[in-house]
Amino acid sequence: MNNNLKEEIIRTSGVNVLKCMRCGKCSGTCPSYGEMEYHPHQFVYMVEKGEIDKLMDSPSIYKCLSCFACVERCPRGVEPAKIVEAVRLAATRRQGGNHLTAEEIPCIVDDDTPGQLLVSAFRKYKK
Amino acid sequence: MSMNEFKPKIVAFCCNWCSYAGADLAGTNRLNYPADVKIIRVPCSCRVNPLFILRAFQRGADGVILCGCHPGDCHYTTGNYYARRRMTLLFSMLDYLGIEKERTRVEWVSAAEGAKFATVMNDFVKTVTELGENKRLEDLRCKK
Amino acid sequence: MTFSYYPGCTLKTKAKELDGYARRSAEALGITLDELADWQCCGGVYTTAKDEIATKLSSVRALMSAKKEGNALVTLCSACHNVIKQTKHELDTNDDMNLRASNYMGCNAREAADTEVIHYLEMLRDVVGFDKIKEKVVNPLTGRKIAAYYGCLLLRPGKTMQFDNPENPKIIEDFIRAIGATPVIYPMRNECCGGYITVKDAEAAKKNSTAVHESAAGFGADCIITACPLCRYNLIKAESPIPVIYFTELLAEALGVK
Amino acid sequence: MQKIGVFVCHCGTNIAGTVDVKAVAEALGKEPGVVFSAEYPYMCSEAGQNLIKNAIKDYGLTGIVVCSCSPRMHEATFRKTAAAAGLNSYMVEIANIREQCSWIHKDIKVATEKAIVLGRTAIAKVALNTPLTASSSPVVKRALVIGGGIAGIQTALDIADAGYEVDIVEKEPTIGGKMAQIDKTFPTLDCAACILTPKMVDCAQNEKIHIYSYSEVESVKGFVGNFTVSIKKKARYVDETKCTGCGLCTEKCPMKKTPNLFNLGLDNRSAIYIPFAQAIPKVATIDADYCNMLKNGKCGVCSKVCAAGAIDYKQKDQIIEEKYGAIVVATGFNPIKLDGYDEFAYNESPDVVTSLELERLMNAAGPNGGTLLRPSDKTHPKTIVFVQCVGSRDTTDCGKPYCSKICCMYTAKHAMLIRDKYPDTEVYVFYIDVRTPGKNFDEFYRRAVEEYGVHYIKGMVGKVMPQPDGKLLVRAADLIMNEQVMINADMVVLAAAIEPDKTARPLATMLTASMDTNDFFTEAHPKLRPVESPTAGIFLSGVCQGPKDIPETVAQASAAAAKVIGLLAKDKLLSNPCVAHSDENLCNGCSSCERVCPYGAISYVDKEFRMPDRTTKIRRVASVNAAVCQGCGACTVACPSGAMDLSGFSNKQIMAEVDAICR
Repeated sequence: MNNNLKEEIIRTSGVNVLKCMRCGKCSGTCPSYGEMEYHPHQFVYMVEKGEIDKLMDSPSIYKCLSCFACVERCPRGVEPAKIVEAVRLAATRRQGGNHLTAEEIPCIVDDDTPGQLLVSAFRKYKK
Repeated sequence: MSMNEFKPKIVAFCCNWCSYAGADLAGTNRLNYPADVKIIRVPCSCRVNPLFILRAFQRGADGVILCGCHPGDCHYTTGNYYARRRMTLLFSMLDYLGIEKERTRVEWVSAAEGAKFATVMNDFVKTVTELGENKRLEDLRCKK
Repeated sequence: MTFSYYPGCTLKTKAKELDGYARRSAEALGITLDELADWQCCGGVYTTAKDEIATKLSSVRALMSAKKEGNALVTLCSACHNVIKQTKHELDTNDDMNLRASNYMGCNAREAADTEVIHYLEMLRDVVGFDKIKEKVVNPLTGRKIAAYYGCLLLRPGKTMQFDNPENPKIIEDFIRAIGATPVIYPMRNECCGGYITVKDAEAAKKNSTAVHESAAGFGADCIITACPLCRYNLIKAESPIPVIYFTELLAEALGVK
Repeated sequence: MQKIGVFVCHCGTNIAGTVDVKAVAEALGKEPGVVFSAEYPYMCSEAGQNLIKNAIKDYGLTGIVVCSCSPRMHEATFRKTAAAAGLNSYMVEIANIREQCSWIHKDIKVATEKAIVLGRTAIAKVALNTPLTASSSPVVKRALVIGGGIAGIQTALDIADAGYEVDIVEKEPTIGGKMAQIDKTFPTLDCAACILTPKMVDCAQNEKIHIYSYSEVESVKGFVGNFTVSIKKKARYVDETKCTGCGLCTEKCPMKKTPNLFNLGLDNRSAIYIPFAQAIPKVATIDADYCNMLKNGKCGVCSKVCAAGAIDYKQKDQIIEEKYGAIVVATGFNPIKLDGYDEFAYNESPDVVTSLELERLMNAAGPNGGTLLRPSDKTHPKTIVFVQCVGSRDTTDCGKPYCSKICCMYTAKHAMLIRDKYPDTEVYVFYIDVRTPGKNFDEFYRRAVEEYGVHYIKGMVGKVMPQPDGKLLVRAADLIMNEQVMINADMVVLAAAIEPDKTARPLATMLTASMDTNDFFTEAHPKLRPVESPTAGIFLSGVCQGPKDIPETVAQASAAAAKVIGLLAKDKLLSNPCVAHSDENLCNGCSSCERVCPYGAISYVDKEFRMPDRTTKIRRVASVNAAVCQGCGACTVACPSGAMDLSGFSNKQIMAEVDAICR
């Protein structure tokens, strides 16, 4: 239980995790579900429980596509994607927390790679 | 008197059918609002004579709020419409006399809106507290 | 009609055709697109965190210069549209964001939110009108079965984007009808292509994109259209059996300005 | 000089916990006019009331103030107490130091101070109270039931059984409501029609019951015991008194492509129709939107084939005015529109249906004659997925924040019936919680799982994706397995939330009955007066008050009937004596009061007045009809000369209250 981190996540995400009624619709709709160790509904619950460290150390935070399907379909207006974003930011803001470096780019880029892809990836994975 | 200690005197007129019941519901749900608000029960918001409000300010009230049923939901069909019209006139006259518009208010609170009642009262008390003491209409002869 | 126009970085490089066809079509439809002089990259994705201000400033600047021009701002790339529209919404609703953005910019940032942001498709629907487009079509794409691919950025979050029904949109379908083709409705049209994850996990992105083009092809589409360069890239990388092109290309073709 | 007694209640610790009741009693004892002051743990108890009675007698009290809970709770109690001790019951005032003091404040000092102010305000008021006597008005011995579903039917039957006349107003061409559309009922699985239609027939045959079908309430005037209601009989273009219900016209009508609303549009009917075989009244109705004769003046087939000559294309809406002593609201519910839930593909695929549509699809009188077939291709579905809570417990704009209460049980019923009739069909139910409180309810749900092998999965469906082969791919969460599941289904059934019927809101305005934010009617007390509206003479029956199943609806319907019977059994009602009265010496006859009175209670009379010089003069003055006046007080403020005043809430009394608060 890490209360400081919990408060930080709640503040930066602007999400009220207590509104969650545990229906699991976010996880029922998540396109990245299969890639994740912790799933959207667990993100919400684990933030409520203060288990932020586990989330920050999990690769799940890099699997969210920010597609907002969970936000759109949540019947309680919880916005799980914003939680994932806040946890990921907390992780990448740590020293050495970057998930993507400029050195990796040449191996990724091909002739058609849109600039948009690299810009967004850096914004998501690097601080 | 410093601002911190200032406790406004606030008179709330509540109609028996909606707003008084809404105030009761706020109590039943244990929703806090400042003790500065004292409620007078009237059968309908249209029972509130402008004279009552003038009297309150004369006797040193710092704010007066009138609560009735939502438009269209008046127990007596049209009473709240009368009240709304009368208060619009009265409040603009009071404003002219130097009683700030923020010291007077009309709100619609239904019997089911306990939470709204508490929110409205908290907000009103905050507004009036920020305005400070009302001296404009106070009749000093009424003071002991 | 004149609009300020925000092309975005990719439209200047890998997605020149998205931009070029859009400009030519607009001209044919009597719309002037006035490119903002000093636009900067939107950042590609909107950061939802409340304490991220700097990443949103380029959008604030774009909104501000459109306001100075006195025009509504037209966007074309789904990502730019999403970022700028969400930034506008944040300025409109979040005092803290306003204050901090104003401090960065040295002006009242809220004013930027006065600028109306419309996507090129919304411009076609609401300003030009699909009926009008139908009249201007010289080369109707009769018989073509086209799948509209919305992806996520245009539609969500629905309350902020106000673009269309996020679960059952019809704007691109109406567009397809206007240019004489037949729209193909398929359930994956508003699901994510995999987005930026392709950088770190190409397989995962491929899984998503494959589901999209399989669904479209399964319902008999002979082509997929999109407004997003990244969606197009991902779908093509996932070996879509049917072509994936920008919607502006079809528009230009139908208007005879390709 | 008044002699006032003050009684401070502890209400256990409800008041005494945050208010120093001893200090309050002591402080109020010093107020002018107060000759007795006491506190007691429960003032409403018999001992507490005796304390009041004795004090009234011992001290010769002329007025009492009870500092206790809300007057809405116990004002009537203490008025009776006073009357029992020989004090006029309107010489009682309540200071609300519970709901409006002890329950909202935490600080004892603050709450005590406020309680004292509230107490002295009541004292200031009671000092100016005058004894009032209630007048009485007669009761019209007839009741109106609005809505002819199972709730309205049961209420009407019970009222009629007690010997009173009762009218049912039903907006559809037949009574029966939603229950008539349901196939089987839980938890016993008996057929809905088999238990409902006999009751419908009872209604039709009961001499005391009159059914206004295809009718709506236009306006309501009056008050408890004496309502005047205008009922609009919509033109059905068929003379009800002549039509025999033979159905020949419906067979011969050429407009066969009219959506069958009774089957929720799942099949078609003719433009002239009888909703279903057991309809009451069994009379044909013409759907004016589809009838060629009414639209274009061409056709007239039904008129030609009708041996009874009942068809009347020129029929007009008709307004009927009736008087009633009591009104029961039984307007019922509808499933919500699912336009906000396109992730479930309801608008996209005909094989995604609501639970009510499934009832029709499974019903022997439904579109498939009782065989469950997919609407799209009429094949037998092998895999069916049920989605619970579609729009219920949903705080977004398109949903309802409440639990619709009936869905868990009817879904278990559907699942069980399908598994029973088609054992080769796999049934999945996605649930958030299974809520089955009720007699034999949980056992019923468990039977679905344990005996019928229904797959219950805890989790919500995220998306339903129609596939090119006509299947429906369902993506959902299984929260217990912690995995995302994909099910290739043939049909998806959505348990849509229920909401009050759209006619309820305008009706509530007409009745001046209050509603909550979800448009359910508010009851007079959530626990103790569940079938009465706060507006006297208006009673609530069925789902219009909140979601409920059939057994609960019937229980509430009978309870409402009992309340109505209790009212109609009285010959006279004591009316509220807190009514307006005019000081004739001050009245200048300007008519301001007459114009604002919503009840027409004020009239003008010419009256002879003796002038100071011993001459007489005839002046026009206002006169209030106390039986009609409801005591709103609008006239008191409108009166420019201050002649009009309201008993019980007089200008002086309210001024005194203002003074006491501001002191």
